Amino acid sequence: MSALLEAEGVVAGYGDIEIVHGFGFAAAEGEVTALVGANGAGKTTLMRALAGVLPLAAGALRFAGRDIAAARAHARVEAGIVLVPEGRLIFPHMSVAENLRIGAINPRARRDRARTADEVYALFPRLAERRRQLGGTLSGGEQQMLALGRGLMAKPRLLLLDEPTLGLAPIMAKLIFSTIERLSEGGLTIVIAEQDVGQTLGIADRAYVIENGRLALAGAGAALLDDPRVKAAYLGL
Amino acid sequence: MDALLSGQLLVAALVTGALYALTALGLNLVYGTMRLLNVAHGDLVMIGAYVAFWAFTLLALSPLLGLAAAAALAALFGLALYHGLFRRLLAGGKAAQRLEANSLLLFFGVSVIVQNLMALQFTATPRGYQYLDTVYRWGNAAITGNRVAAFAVAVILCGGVLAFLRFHVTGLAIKALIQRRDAAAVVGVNVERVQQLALCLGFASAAVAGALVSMTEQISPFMGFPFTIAAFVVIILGGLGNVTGGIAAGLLLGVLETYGVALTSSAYRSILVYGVFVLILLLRPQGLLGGRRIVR
Amino acid sequence: MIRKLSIALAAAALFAAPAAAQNIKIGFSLAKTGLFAQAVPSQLNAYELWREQVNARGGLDVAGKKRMVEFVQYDDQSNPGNAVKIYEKLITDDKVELLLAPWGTPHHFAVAPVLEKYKFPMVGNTAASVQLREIKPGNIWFVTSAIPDKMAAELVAMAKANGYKTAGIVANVLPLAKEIKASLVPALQKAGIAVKVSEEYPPDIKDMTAILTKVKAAAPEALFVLSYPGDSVLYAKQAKEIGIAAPFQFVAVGPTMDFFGKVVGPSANGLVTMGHWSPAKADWKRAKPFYDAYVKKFNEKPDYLDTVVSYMSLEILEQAVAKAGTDKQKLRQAIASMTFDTINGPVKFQGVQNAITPTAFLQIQGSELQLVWPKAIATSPFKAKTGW
Amino acid sequence: MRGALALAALALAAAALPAVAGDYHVGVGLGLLMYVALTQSWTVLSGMTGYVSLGHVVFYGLGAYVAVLLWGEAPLAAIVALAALAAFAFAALIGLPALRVRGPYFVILTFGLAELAKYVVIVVEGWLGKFSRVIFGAPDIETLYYIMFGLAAAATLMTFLVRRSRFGRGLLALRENEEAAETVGVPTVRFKLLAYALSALIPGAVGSVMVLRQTYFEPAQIFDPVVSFTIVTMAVVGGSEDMKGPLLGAAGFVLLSELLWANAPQLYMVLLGLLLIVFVLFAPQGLSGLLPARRRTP
Amino acid sequence: MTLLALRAVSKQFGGLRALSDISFDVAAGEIVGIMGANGAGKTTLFSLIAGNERPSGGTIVFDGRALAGLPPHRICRLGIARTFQIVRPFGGLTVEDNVATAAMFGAAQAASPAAAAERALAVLALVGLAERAGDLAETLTLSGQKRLELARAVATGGRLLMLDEVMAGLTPAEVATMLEIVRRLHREYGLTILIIEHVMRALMQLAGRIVVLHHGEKIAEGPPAAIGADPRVHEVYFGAAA
Repeated sequence: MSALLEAEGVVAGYGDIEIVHGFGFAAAEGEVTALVGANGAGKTTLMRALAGVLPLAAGALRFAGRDIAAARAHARVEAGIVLVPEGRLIFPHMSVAENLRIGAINPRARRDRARTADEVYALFPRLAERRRQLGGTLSGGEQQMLALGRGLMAKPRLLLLDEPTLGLAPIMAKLIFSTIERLSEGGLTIVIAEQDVGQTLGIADRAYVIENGRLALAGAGAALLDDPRVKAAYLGL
Repeated sequence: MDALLSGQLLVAALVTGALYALTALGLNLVYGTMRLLNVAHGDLVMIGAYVAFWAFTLLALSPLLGLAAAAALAALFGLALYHGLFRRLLAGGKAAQRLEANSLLLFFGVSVIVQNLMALQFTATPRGYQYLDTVYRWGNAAITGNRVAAFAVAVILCGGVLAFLRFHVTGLAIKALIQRRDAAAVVGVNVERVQQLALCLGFASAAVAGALVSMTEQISPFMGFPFTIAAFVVIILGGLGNVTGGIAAGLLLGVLETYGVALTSSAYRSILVYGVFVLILLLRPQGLLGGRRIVR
Repeated sequence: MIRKLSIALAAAALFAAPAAAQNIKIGFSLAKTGLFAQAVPSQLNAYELWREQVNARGGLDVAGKKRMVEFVQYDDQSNPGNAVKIYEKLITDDKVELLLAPWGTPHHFAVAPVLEKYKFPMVGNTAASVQLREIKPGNIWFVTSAIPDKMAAELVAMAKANGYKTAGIVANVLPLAKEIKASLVPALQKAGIAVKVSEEYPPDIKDMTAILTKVKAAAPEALFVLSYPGDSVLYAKQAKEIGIAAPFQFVAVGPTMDFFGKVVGPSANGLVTMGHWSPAKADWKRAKPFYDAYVKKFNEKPDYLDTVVSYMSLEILEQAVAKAGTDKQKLRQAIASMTFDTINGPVKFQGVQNAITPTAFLQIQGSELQLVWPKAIATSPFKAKTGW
Repeated sequence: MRGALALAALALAAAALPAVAGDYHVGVGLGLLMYVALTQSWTVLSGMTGYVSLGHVVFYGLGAYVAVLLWGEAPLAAIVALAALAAFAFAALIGLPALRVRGPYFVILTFGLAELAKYVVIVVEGWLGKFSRVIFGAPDIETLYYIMFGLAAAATLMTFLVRRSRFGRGLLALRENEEAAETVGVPTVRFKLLAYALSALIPGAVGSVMVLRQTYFEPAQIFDPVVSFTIVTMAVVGGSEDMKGPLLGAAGFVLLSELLWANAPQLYMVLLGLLLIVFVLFAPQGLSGLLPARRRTP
Repeated sequence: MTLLALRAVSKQFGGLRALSDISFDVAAGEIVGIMGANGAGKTTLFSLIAGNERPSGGTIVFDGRALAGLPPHRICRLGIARTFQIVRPFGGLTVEDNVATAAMFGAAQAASPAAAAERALAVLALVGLAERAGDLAETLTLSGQKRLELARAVATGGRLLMLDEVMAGLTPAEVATMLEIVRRLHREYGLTILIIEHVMRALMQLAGRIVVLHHGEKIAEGPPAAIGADPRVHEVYFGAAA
């Protein structure tokens, strides 16, 4: 299985504060790759750097064999790297339909946007019901669906999911996870950063544990789930 | 009291309001997308007025065509400013508060320069011309042709921009930038390009407002400041960065001013306008028409 | 550090203006930028025209000796405080021999104490206020006859002479307008003319519909619009729109300026305005040549108000200097006592005021501004405004 | 120590100016001292708390108005003091609601308040039946100069003392992060209000002096927004991190504008505009930021 | 003795119920841990106690005094100090001045600037930032700023210290140091501590008692061992699968 995204020695942060100090990993085509770690370990910073929202201070980034370290965010979206950001960041004063529509702003996705939208509505019937409602008035779970749907509208080859179940009720989190599994089964390559270690590792083909901006541990998802070090790190047991 | 019910006041309120709305539109776009406080906004109105004046005086070109030239010139000016001044500032990404304060000072500098260069070039002598001066009447209301034209153009442009923001994907991108800067890039909006567009559009709409105003008012290099003020009052009223709210607030201010003055005395006009402005800022800084902030 | 810099400043000023020994330096400050900037060209044009004419004649006659005129001019940014500083600089630093007036009433008041301190004579021009009379005479004189209380009295006399019984007042809240209004109201009452509507508005007004609707409803025969150039245009445009039908419409400041005609056009026909000069007045021998020279140089008509009073102040200064030279004491004496021949006829001062030129009004008749009041100097009879 | 010596020398030179220079240079000095006083006062609020006031002319204007109302009724010293107090009281009154508003809203609000005050004064003057007021028998320039010198010195001293005080520390903390400052015990509301009122005190007095200099009072001119903009510009050009900034900013700006308008009267406004832009873009800490050896917390 | 008592505390943001009916006590000298997933309402709880937000309902009593309606600086002076999860340093001030400011204005106000500086340096030594005292706070790394947050809270001289994820993002070695610091604060300074922490191991070691929040509600309260074994807590953290 070839790597769709390869990151080497990624250094990133905000201004003078460096948060990710040289992180490397690879996301294989068609697989789910998990990044797990505590709050503040640098998962979100890394995800933002991958999406090009934060500039890379150092390191190499290859996507489908192309060097994209210098590409800006919108160029990466066009290439197929799409981030569903932490906190969802949906557009609060736009309707559900508009939120989806702007997800397809890149030229590659724009042509097919009607069909993609139908697919998204099929995936989340709840969004179809609330097509005209403003994004800001949706519940947390619906907002997460919308964020995910908006990401899918861009026709991603690689979907970056940052904390997709943050603050969600368990039932909603479950729904999101099952959706992710369905997307993966459909052949989409996914990188997911999550605190919910259990469920995340459950669906991941491969996982990387990030601690203090550095790689602490890597392995197959299921294997890490039983790793005592992971258990110790997250429950103190 | 009969005067209150006359169509004349309504006509005045609508014309004034539509011009307020158009003037404020550009300021809102520039603030909304980039958090730049453009205190030189009125000077773009002035530039637009001069372009229309010279086009009419030298080339006998109708100001309704001259406004296209004014828009193009202002858009170019916006592009030049973007590359010369603001790109660095916007890319810096330092605290937003600093950006706003700095942009205010930069635009103040721009304002001083533009006014005085214009005064050097054209002298401070007031200028003006007549165009579509015929009065049309129906019922107890009357209106000159140029005011009808100004109203129509302002309404069409405001409506056009609203439609563009609503229905065109690039318009949607501008709205995205206004609502959530951080998310716009994430969904694939070319932030740099959209910012340039917003600045050009903002500058151009101010210049068009200037071209319209030149048909009914005298013009001079120092005429811009009151327009800057009016535009700020309107966008505060409508909520900073809320384009639809701004347009509604422009019309509202026109009505408020016209009827407020009719009910009290014209002597209180400025107190009324600034009083409303200050009260809104104190009591409802998100704007009269702005929704409550979404709490995360 | 301040001292060192101030020496450097003085040195810089010295290098900047290497004075030819023969030239006579005449200093002034105008509001070239800021609040009043758009009013200033009327005045500056008069100054420049005069300099050109004098130098073309071989120079200014200074008690029999001809010297070329050289201006030392500054911009006071419409700030009276700056004007004070500049006149101090002109006197003490630039050592000008004569001074011309700044623009506007506030600036005249502001520099008056400086003139008094240095006993430096200056003929004022673009100032009009009843408070001018309170200034200690001897160093400053005002050529205008458009003093607010006198204007009010004459306006009422004119309205009464034409048989108008009702009046309306629309006034800006800036000083000149308010001063006229303060005298106008009691004068109208005394003359038995009923004030049916009276409105005030602030200088930044953008729409007069509300006011004019009330005026239209009251339908006064005589309407006094005490306005400034910008709002005069606004009035004319909106009065036309709404159809203000008063046969006597007075618009205070603006109609005498060239741009007013261009913006308002033929509908301005019949408006009455303040101003005491017309090139059509044949017995003022200098009037027509001045008009022609101005139009030739600037390709537009002079402002019958500001350009005229500015030019008059120069003529007065010129004639006084020809007799008395630049000795301050002699010059003050000369200005205070001589009778001058100006484009506006003879002028003689009493105290700080022009005692000869009558308070008068102009009316737009066709493409001309005609003197219509008082009848003694009228160039054409008053004609009721018949519409827009 | 060297700084103190330089300051003393500067003060001495300023005090000696009327004795050695003509009225014009004293006039320039008066303008300079005025802006030193205004800008120093402004930094007590805007430099220390980050609440940028774009309407400081309102205090200047009120002071001027008080002086005009009292001229001839009270001795000069009392007029200046009352003008200062009036501005102080006004700031204390409007500060409570105004300081709840932050960031660009506060900037625009202060501007709006100044304009509102201007039009209120215009209407009040109308009620009083006054059209404009002329002041006769105003003090000579030397007297005004020395009063202004005292005000500039007082304002400089005030910024110096505030910066070193516990109060000043509280202000800096709230500028950096208002919520964190509250949480470590800084009474932010009270401190902001006091800073606002203090920053209004001297501008009130300055207004009273300047109206006596102009001998003419007309609200539309006294409440000139250009004064507010100039203060902010000077603070930017000079820097507002310590008391050096306003001194440098006012001196640099006033002297430069004197040089420019004497030599290039037509272009000097354009050049000043360019200068402002250059400073904002390339020297955001101002002239004082270009001086060596600086430690940011006082 | 009960130092802090919460009774039916609720907080509503618009239509969103962030906290509902939270009640628990903290005795003087205790270390109480708060845990819960993101969005569970932990930080909101701190903001209510510290006065940064006003409760929509319920009462909070500190040392026998109701805190309702008091502004944060008054609450700080009564003896409650907090850190912020998202660090809020006074970026443009030096590290020393950050802490000295707290010493000047907090519950135990230093008599003079010199005394404030002295206390600041002592606290900075405790958290290991003594060498950075003269640097601007904004130049510290994240972990440095976390320690600065802690130092600033301690320097106020309050009796109740509320720590909001002070160990998040620290290396295991740094976590160990931080644990030691917190223990010393508890032992030597006699502080009562309320601590939100995601690094569970740390929380389990420190706290005598843990309160678990989930979606704004208290779902469990008890000693660490019991909490670790609680199936509901497991469900919240690992999902139903585990």
